[in-house]
Amino acid sequence: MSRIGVFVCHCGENIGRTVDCEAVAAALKDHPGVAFTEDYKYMCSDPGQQLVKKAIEENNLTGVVVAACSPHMHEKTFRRACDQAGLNQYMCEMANVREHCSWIHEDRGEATAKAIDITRTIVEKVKHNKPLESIRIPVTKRALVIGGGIAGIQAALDIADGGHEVVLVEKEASIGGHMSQLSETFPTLDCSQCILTPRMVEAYQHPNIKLHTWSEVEKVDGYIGNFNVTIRKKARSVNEDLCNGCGDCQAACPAKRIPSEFEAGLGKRTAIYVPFPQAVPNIPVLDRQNCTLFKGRRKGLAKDACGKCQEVCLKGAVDYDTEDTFIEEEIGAIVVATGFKLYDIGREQPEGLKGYGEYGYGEVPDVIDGLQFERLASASGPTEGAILRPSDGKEPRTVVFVHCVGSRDPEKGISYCSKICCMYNAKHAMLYKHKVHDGRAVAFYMDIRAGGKGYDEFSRRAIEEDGAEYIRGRVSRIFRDGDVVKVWGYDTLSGEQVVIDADMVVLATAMRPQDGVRELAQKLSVSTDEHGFINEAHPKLRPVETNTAGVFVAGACQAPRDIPEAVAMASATGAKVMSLFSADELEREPAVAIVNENTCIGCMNCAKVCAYGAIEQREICTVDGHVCGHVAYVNPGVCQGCGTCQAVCLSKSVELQTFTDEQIFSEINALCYWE
Amino acid sequence: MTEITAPPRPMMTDVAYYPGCSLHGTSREFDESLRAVAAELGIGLTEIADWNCCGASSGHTTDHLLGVALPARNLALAEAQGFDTVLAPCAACYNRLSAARLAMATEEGLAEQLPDILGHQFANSVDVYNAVQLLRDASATIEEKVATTLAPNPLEGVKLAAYYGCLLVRPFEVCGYDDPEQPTSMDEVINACGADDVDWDMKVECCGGAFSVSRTASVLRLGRAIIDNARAHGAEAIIVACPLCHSNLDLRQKAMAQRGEEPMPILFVTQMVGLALGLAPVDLGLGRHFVDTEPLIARLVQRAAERVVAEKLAKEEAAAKAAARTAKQKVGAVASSGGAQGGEAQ
Amino acid sequence: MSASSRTLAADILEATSINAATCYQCGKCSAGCPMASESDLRPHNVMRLVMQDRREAALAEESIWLCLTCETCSARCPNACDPARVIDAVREMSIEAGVADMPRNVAAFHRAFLEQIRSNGRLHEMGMVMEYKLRSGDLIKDVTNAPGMLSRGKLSFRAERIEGVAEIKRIFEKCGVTP
Amino acid sequence: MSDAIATSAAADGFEPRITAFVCNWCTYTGADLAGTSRLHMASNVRIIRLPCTGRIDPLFIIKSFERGADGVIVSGCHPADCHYNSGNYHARRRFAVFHDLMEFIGVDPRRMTFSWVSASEGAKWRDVVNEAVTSVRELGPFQAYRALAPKDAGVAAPTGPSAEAVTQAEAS
Repeated sequence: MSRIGVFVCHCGENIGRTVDCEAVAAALKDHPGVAFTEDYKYMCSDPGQQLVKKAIEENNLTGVVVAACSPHMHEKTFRRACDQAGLNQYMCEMANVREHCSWIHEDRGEATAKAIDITRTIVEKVKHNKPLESIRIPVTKRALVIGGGIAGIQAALDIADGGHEVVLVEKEASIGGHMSQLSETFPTLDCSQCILTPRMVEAYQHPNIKLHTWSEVEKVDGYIGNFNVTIRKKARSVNEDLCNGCGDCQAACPAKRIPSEFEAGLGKRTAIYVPFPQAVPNIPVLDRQNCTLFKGRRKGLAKDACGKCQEVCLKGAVDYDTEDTFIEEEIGAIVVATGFKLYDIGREQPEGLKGYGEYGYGEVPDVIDGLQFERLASASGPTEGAILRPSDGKEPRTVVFVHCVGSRDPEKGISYCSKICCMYNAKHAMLYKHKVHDGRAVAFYMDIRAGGKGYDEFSRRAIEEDGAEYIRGRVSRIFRDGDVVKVWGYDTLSGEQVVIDADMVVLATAMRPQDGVRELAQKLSVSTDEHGFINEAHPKLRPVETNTAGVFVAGACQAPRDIPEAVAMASATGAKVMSLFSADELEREPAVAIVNENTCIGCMNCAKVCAYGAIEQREICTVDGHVCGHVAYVNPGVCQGCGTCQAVCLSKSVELQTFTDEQIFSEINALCYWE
Repeated sequence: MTEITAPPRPMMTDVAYYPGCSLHGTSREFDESLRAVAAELGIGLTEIADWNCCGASSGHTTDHLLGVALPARNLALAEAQGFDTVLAPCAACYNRLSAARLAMATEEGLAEQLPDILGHQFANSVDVYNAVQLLRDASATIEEKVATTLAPNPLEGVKLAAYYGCLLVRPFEVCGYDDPEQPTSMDEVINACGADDVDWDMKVECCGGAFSVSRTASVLRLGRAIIDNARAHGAEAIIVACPLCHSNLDLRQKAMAQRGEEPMPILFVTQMVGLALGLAPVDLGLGRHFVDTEPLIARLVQRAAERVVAEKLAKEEAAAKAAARTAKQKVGAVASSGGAQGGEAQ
Repeated sequence: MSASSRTLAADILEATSINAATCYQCGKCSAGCPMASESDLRPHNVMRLVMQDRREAALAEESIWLCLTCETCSARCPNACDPARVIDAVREMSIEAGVADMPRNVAAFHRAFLEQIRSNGRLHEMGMVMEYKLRSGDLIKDVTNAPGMLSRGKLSFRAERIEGVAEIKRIFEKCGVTP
Repeated sequence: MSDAIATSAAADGFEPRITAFVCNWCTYTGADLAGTSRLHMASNVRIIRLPCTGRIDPLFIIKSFERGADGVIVSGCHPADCHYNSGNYHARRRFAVFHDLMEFIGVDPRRMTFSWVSASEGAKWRDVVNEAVTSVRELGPFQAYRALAPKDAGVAAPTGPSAEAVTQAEAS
């Protein structure tokens, strides 16, 4: 016979206000199998836990039910307490009378009746709990970092410095991400390249970091501590071991008019190219889409139309026949740092966004986005840092900066605030005024959001010291009128329409998650929000973890982030990974399925539905060694405990520990009854 | 250009025609040119019997329900007369009819009230088209007809500014057949006529519409900006599909002119198509405008004639050269053509 | 519906399903409004008055009658507030409350227009202009154009009257509108 | 509306008993969120937590009705968001078949609610609960299986039926 203790928590007023806790304890007192009941103000407090421990010892309890908050909150706490009192921790369960009862009902009678039902149900379940031992699984102490922007680089360096191997995967030809495109950074106006490049080199040369550029994550199997990751190394057409980065191939390439992604379309590149001079690694890739040779091959030309890069390569590193290759890596923890992209507000919008016809982006050459301005302002950019407008290369005398383009616009764009635009607009206005002293910088804003260390001072400086004109109001239309770009705005503070004849307009377009993040999230079994940003496990208390154990998130793939935040998150993931790697084994709840070999008929339905491939067929032998049949076997290291196998088992031979049929039917029976 | 041009829609061949008050009055030329062009393109127009005024802005400004009920009666008549599409060439009527249709489909409880208000059953089953939409869908046919018309096309290479105004494109939920900020449908029709569309800035700005009579000064201010911009971008005429826009820009243009600029003819889109199809200006009502269209037409005809002569000369010259060449290479030519014929015979 | 017992925002919400609180007050509507230079209240100001429940100030304002309903504001609103529809509703309430400060000629125009429809089913432009002139007292303006219109066949002295005039009258009655 | 339902549990009116089978990762957590957001809802639903909707055996549902539940809710992660990759797909397929079976076994399908509620959809969970309660209340008490109930079951409620016995019968 069970001897179960029922502990009802008032949670201060949180439960006690709507649920009569004493009545709950009283109602359970005489329930069969209940040996002890008590209610207490804060069961999770130290005295509360002492109360539980004492009751276990004094009453020789065989099970514990804590009627309090959600098991997601305090199950661990009370199981630990039970363990300390010598009761197997899996004999303890939570009855959720707070989130699922006191907080969602107002009527005290109803709430109390429901709390009694909930508690009784769990008591019935615990009657069928069995003492279990936690599963211990080995940890592979190697981390995978997806994305080689500033967040990915920082995470990789922190983990590698901690003495663990890191595999860093970057889909572009070089690491560095968006930060490498920036001219200067707010609020200090540090040169972005100057602070980033040493980090890039450090990551490349670090003995513990294995870098795969021009690569993507193809497949992820396994679970925390034991992931098996397949990486697709895209055909680079350049042998990374042979290439010495001399650049001769690039100089020889005849296709020189391809818009450069790195220069945000404002500069040109060749078909075989290193995205930018400081690229890491300094090894080119061949862009087959735009390569003369491959264009010819696609057309079916018998003879290759080009081949200049191969001819000039003294190292013989150029190879036109390379194909995508796949590498498998054993990984213990994964950091996702895939970053962002800018909302392309041109007219063609594939994802249901409406675009901004009224702003002329893509139609008027002197209407550019923030990243394009960064390239114009960058000393290594297409204009070597001179602010010259794209249409005619003239220095603009009046530049208009428009905040919130695409952001905070649920109608045509996205509802959220992209967070960094207020700051980079102030920076852009400053950079422009620093270079064109007598020029006019006008910023149209809706609100200035400059929360952060030194941020408000920075944006005020743009106005007070550098003379940027800030106008509160959105812009209605932007169009080209002869030589000027007309901007129709409104100053809501003075209550007047404002028309500005600008020479150039910079749109602060919204930050969106990088392409392909949804597919990646699917591979990692992590969820994304409606916009495609990766969901953290808890918005306040677990900001860099995801719902999948062992997968962490850093930087702008989780939400719009600036550099300091991305770096802080990256270091946080580093710490999380390090603490995971600090033990040789992980402890896991024994929520795994077990097959009863005596009744299993070997139909293997279970194996068909198992998402983890945890179930295999095993031969059964007679005493003399002859194979006499097959049964299913669940690998407890691989099983994740979903129980799908049990639901499809024809002979009811597979059972998920912690959620057995016996337990669930007991719960049903406790709830449903004929009156 | 975007998805707007992508799927070729079939041309309408038989529609209920809702002319609206303007096309029976101040914009008779829109009605005349539409009928002429429709006949030429093989589009059957059946005027809705006993149609009434849609109420225009006065209706819905005064009372939302009235603004729905007046257009709804016309949709109900078309439905009862067995049509599934109504052509409302007047942009204002189009907008009111479409808006009423949308309101009845989306506003809770509204559709249920209507049978009582109208005194008729009504299922809101009729689609509403405007003239630009109709002609855009017919643009392949227009292009073909223009190419086969014997007379030289007077519109070839002429720069025309497509003016959409408000009511053809806004609100997007009501109109929705074209981009509200950078529409292209009328430009497509202009191109189908062999003319060149002008890339200008006032395509969708308001001309002052409903204030034509009551607040003329506003109309002059707004209209002037539109005409000036079209002129600055080299347009020789502005093409419209809205009687309100037309009367504002045409009737009031004299009052707008400040520095003795060349007058800017304002043509209905149907008049333009008619000219391209070789119809006579008088049949298109081109004589009814306040801004004289005769100088423009004379200029266009003159240019077309010069072009024909130039082309003829060029052709003759080319023919002469070709003849000289073939004479030289006669032997080779005979051999190869003989081979080709042999192939065909098999 | 007792208008005074509820907030203006609540009335607007019921009439239009638009929650005025969604307005950012960003001014994008007013930046593109063709009549902004002529009116005291711009679209975002109307939204503001609705938000602040300043019924008198909104309903009795002349500016709401200067809206051309060109819908530019609504087309570009980042948060789907649809100022044009709100202004429409405010105008309706203004008439209902009897506080409409329509410029005399705008009011005259609307009345003349609707009177034409109610009595003929269609608009008789000549009749409408005459009616308007009488109502607005604006006798001189536009008379110069009438001969031009007549000579171009654009105006007729005879009104077109539809057979279903009774139905039109019924519509006006059911909607409770008397021009 | 939620308030109306929450306070309408009048002694004279019929108040349905509804059992909800929910997965631990999405709907259970979504219901937690409804709690932390203090979203008030009808109190008629009792939740049984399972690791995944894939774990739900149709027998659980039949058993619930057999034991006198008036309605059943099954809710898990959205398709493609399953914590266990594909458990909810299997569940969905199974319940598509099960739905057709319900009428055959004499249960009005309207007594069953299938929904997907994610961990971030506290408000949706409230709506699912309130809608299920409203529709089952309209259908009235479920009586079809009453005759099947063991004679002593009527008084068993507060102390709990002989769960072991029932489960034994179930397992055989």
